[in-house]
Amino acid sequence: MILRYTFKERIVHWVAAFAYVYLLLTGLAFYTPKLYWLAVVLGGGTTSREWHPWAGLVFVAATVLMYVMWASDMRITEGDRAWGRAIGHYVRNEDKHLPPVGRYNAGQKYLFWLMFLGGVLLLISGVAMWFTSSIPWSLRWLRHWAVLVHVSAALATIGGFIIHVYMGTAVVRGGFTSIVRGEVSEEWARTHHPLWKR
Amino acid sequence: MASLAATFGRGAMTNGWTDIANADVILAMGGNPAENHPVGFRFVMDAKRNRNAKLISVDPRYNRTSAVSDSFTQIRVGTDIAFLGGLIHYALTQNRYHAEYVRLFTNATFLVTESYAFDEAAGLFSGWDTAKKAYADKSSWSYELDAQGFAKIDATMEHPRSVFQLMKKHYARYTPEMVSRICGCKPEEFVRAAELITSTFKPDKAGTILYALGWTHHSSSVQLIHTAAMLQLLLGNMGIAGGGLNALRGHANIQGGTDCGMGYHNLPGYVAIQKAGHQSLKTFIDAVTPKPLRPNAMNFYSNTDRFVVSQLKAFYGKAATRENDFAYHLHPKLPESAPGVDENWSWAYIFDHMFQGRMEGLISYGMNPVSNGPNSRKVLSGLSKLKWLVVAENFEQETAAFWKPNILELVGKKPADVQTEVFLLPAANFAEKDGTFTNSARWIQWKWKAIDPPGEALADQEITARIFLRVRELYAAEGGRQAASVTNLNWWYSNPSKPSMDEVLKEINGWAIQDIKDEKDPKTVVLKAGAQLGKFLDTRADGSTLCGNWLYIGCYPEAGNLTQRRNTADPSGLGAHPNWSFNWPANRRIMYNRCSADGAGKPWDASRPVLSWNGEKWVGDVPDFKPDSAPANTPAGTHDAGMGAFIMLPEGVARLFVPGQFAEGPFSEHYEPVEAPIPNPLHPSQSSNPAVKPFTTEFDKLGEAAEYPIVCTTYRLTEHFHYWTKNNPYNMQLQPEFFVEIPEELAKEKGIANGGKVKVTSARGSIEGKAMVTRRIKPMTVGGKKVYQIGFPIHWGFLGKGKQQGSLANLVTPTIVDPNSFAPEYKGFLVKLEKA
Amino acid sequence: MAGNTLELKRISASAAPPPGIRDTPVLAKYIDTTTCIGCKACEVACQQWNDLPPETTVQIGTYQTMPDTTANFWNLIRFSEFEDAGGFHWFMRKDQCMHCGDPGCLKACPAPGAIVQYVNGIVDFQQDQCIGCGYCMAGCPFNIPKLSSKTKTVYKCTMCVDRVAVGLEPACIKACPTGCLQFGTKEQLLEVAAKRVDQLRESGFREAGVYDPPGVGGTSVVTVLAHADQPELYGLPSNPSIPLAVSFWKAPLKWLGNIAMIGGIVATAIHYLKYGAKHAHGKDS
Amino acid sequence: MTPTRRTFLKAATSAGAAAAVLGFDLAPAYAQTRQLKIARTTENRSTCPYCSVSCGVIIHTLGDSSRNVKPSVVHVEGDPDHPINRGSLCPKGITLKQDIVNDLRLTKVRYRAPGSDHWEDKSWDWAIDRIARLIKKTRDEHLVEKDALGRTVNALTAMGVVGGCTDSNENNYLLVKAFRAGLGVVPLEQQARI
Repeated sequence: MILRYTFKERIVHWVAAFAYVYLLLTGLAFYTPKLYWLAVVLGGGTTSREWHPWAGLVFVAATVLMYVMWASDMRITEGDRAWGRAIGHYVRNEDKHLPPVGRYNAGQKYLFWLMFLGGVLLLISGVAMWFTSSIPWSLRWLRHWAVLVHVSAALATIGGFIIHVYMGTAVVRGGFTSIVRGEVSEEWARTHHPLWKR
Repeated sequence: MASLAATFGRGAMTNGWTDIANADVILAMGGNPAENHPVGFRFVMDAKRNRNAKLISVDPRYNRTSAVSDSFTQIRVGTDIAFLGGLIHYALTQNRYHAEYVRLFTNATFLVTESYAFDEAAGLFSGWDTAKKAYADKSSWSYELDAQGFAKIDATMEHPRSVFQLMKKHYARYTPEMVSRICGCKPEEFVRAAELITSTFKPDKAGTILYALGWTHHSSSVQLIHTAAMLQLLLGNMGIAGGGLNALRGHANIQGGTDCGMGYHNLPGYVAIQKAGHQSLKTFIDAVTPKPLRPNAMNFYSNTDRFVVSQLKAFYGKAATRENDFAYHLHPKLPESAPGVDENWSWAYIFDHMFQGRMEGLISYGMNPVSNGPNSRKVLSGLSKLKWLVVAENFEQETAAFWKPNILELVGKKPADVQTEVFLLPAANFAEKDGTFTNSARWIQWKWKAIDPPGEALADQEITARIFLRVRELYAAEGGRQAASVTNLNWWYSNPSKPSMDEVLKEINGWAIQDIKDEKDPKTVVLKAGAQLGKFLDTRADGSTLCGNWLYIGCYPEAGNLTQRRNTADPSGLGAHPNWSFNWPANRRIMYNRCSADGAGKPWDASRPVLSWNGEKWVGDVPDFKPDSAPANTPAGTHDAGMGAFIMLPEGVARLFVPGQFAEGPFSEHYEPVEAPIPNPLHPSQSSNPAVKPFTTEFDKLGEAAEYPIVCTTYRLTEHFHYWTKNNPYNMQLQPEFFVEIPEELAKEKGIANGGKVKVTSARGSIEGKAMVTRRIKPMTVGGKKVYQIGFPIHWGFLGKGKQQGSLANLVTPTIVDPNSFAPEYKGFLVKLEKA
Repeated sequence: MAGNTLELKRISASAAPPPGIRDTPVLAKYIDTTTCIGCKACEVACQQWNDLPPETTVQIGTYQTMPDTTANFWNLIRFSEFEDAGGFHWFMRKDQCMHCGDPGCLKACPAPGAIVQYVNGIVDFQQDQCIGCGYCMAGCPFNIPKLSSKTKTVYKCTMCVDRVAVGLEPACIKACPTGCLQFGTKEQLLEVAAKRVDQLRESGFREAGVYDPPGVGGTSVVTVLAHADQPELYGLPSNPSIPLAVSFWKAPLKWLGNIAMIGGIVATAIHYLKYGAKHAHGKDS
Repeated sequence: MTPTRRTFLKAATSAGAAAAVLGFDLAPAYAQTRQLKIARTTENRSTCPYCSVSCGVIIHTLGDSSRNVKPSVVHVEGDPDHPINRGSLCPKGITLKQDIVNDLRLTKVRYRAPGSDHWEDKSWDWAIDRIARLIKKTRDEHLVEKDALGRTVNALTAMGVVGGCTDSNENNYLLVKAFRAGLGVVPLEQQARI
């Protein structure tokens, strides 16, 4: 067995994950009235609204830690670009036609950067929305843009999130265990990340 | 009010709030009605909206009234007589006066004595005694009389000594250029305003003037208001719907208080107080009953004896008998301090006497002299010399708390230095007691008690009664000086220590003590014993009637308490509401309403008829006239148009020329405020009002323009009422702090920023506050000199909610008073301004 | 008084179709800035009726009570000094919720029922449903909704809906001493306004007009301005509309997002059905 | 008491929440308006005590004055019948409730002894007695029986009475009657001049 994620990495990931899910559920409640019941289930609209920004801070904090831990691994290389061009194979599970990847494949890297940048945008716009009252009327465009940016960034991360969860649980068998237990089999590593631990 | 009474016969707003809506032109000058009477101002806006009326604002500041006006002219503080004199000159020279009206209803046709003169260079009328520096002899200020003692007239008004010609000559100096030199407005601005204002000289146009404390708070206030009255008479605006000279009073019942005798100089109902020279009832009545000056004058005050005797009956009841001159001896008389010089106990004089140590005690009901001023430090110093002070109030205020260290330090004293015993009595407020208020429009309205006063607070009448009854007990038990006045007072109320307001109002209105007989037919009883009086002439001079205040007769007749009437009907459509409450005199809504119709009794303006002659009697409003006196058939244009329209005056007509009632002359003249930035451009040798006698204590210093170059004025804000609403959080929120309004140019000169701190200093004291830098006050050039004006509102002090920083506006105002009304010159004085 | 039926027309964040079908006239406030004296009776009438606590203010060199409305102060007279060739002017305008025909606040609000619009045009906040998110503050083109730091919910003028429901006019309107404020159906008040505008034009204010901006579906506040060509002089936006960001979010973006999210989930499902999982080369995975 | 709007709404909201969990829409508590606060008040007609326009006001008190109930003022509003104000009021009139119900209102007689730097609470009986004694002393010592020219005037100028601009005509009249006609006080003044 090979250690793929340290304990610290796993903790940070799951903090981010739970925060994100909470943010997603409450965010969706505010996004559409059809899902407002989510907020009610999670303790009521006011509670959800009050906790949402705090959860956001937790998420951002975790994201920052992830950045610290993983940024160097996430650098996009020429190989990643080639991998990206051949992504069709990956989708069709024809992985052998793909260029070999290291610890993270390009998809994972792009996801990381999507979540990271999304997190930054969500943070900035979120803070603006949190303190709308303090934004002077002369800078009201900030209020407007904050709303738009927050929704757009959230939607983008949701896209990433769906793929991530799907890939991590349903498609890449062993991925879920790796982020829970931290370990993967050598075969797993060789198959999915042949250049990792070479 | 002194001015209106001398000009027209009664001292009150002539028309009424609701009537303002009938005007075509409204001049707001000497007042800022939008600010100070916002609800009354509704009718100005109605006139604008509904009849396209024009609102003209003339003021030292572009104020809230100016903001909705059609024309604004900025003038220098205290130059209103020049402006109005200019209007008179303009009206006379441009033929924009209502000639027939003037002939019929004013003394323009009267001839003046040959000895009358006005020295234009000296700025003085005949009769001036240079040595005494006073008008020692006012005999030249009178009419030329015929053998019967009636004034001679010239119906053509062409006689060189006719009032009309003298007036024309007197005001000939008030050209637009002179107005500009004095007031600081441009000549063309003046002419534009003049054209609008005088446009109501046409019989079918109505113009009204709204003024308030901006006119009364000057050292020439009475003459100033008289000038406005002259203008309104020339334009034919008196007595008509939408016309009048409307004095907007400043407090809820200041009119009623005045009507009821709360002034040292008169009795309830405006009969002058008994003086030392009037040692018997007869000498008194003779002195206060005027003789008619024209055969057609009704001279209503010939009935004064009835009113005086009925009042003595009200005061002394059974102790007042025919044999003892109705207890005339029990009533005090005003002492003379020197032969011919009555003691003066008006407001500013009270505090001067107090300051001189001539007083021991003061009782104040809801008054706050330390804040009200003028000259707060002098007031404080005076109070500290009292032995005792009683204040009945809703809230703790500066006067009751004058001995507190932070207030007393204004005069450099400590609590231990002050031996005054102070009683602060908790009083009920308006909602906690019933009774009547008389508004500016003379409506006497009942208000109903809504709730009990808080804690141990008592209604004022109960405080009054309990103090009086206790004093009376002491006199009954121990005796004392002139005890008879105290013990014989007619305190007949069912509950003596808590007199019912209903009973007191009944007494004010009066009733028949015995059966009252018809004066022409002694067999007919017109009023049974015990019945309430219904009309003025129900009173008798023989002691058979009792009446506290003749002016209010009719408010509580046999039919009941008419002040409680709430019928909103307005049959004429002119806003008269004749069955809403009761309107003194005799429920007349528009005073001097005879003037609304021409010589033949036909309304000047058929669309706004107030009164008209139907062949038998006058119909419309309650006639201010003998109801069945036919207009004369003499052709219109001659003087003799039947009975004189101004029934309260011995002339029977209104006075353009005032024969001796005023201290400084029969016509008005522009005199500078006592503290003025320039010498009077008309006559520099007599710059300010010659009749003003400044006080001379160390607190009464006056400033010179060299040291104090800036003209300053004081005013109220609409967000506050006087010194009361500083106890209300909501009002304090609307206007939290004292501020000084400063022209932009002056602020730049002094390096003062908007919202920064400034200090204003006069010869009397200084005050600090926030700066409000504005373009609403502009610098002006007067007498060739650039002059800045600043101003500030009065509403803050030491006690109340929010930040009270001791900003008493009256720390800087002077104790200079008008020689007729004794009203202080709060509105124009000199200061210097510094960044603080 | 007509229009007192409190039937709902719009409910914030509600999927339900407009519940009100009754034919009720739209009510409105009429503000004639040319007869307003800035006395502030309306300011305190509002607070007094609604039992709002007083604000702590300071004098900063203006007659205006405070720079802006607050959660405790829903009605503010804005003062401005202005000088042009026509002379000096001191404008005063009563500022409060405009009760827009198409309210941006309601559109932006995510909490069902926190903002409602009655068929009579009154837009009302229901603090019990409000979650304090502040979206309405982004949605309003007039800077009206204000968050209370005490309750963390948003407040603004209710047009005294409690009074209107029993046939009384709003407290501010009733208080107005000069009659520059009136209350009635919008139709009537537009007529009154048109008359007043004619009168103003005749007396020299050639640019006089009515402020009833179409960008927000018209407002239930009909404002007469002497200089309607320059509403900014009175502190009014010249052509207000619901901020583009908000309308974009609430319509195209939302649909796009819905499609994307649902599409994403559906796509993963299809993907799994078609391609299934990726397995490691070894047997243990 | 009927359930207040707040309790009702609470109930409605929790019901709504429960319903929502079960997948229902949150329909119930929409648009509850505040209860009309003057629905059960007693109306008393009065006149505004400030300026001289004399706006009619209605003072709304709550509480039926039964044995244990002391009514309190809950609202003051313009009297729509009054021909002058027709229901309108200025910013001072509209806040009259705060003039009536105000924690700064005086509720007890306060006394400041000579030289003292603080107030003491006193009873009415004590105060009235003391004031009456002081008035009598001042009057007996300083009543001007004859003026400078030797004529009988019986005028009391060593004390003055000021006030009345917001007092009823009746109290003004009583002041003149008691103090001028009774005690001979000449300096009687009010706000009119100032």
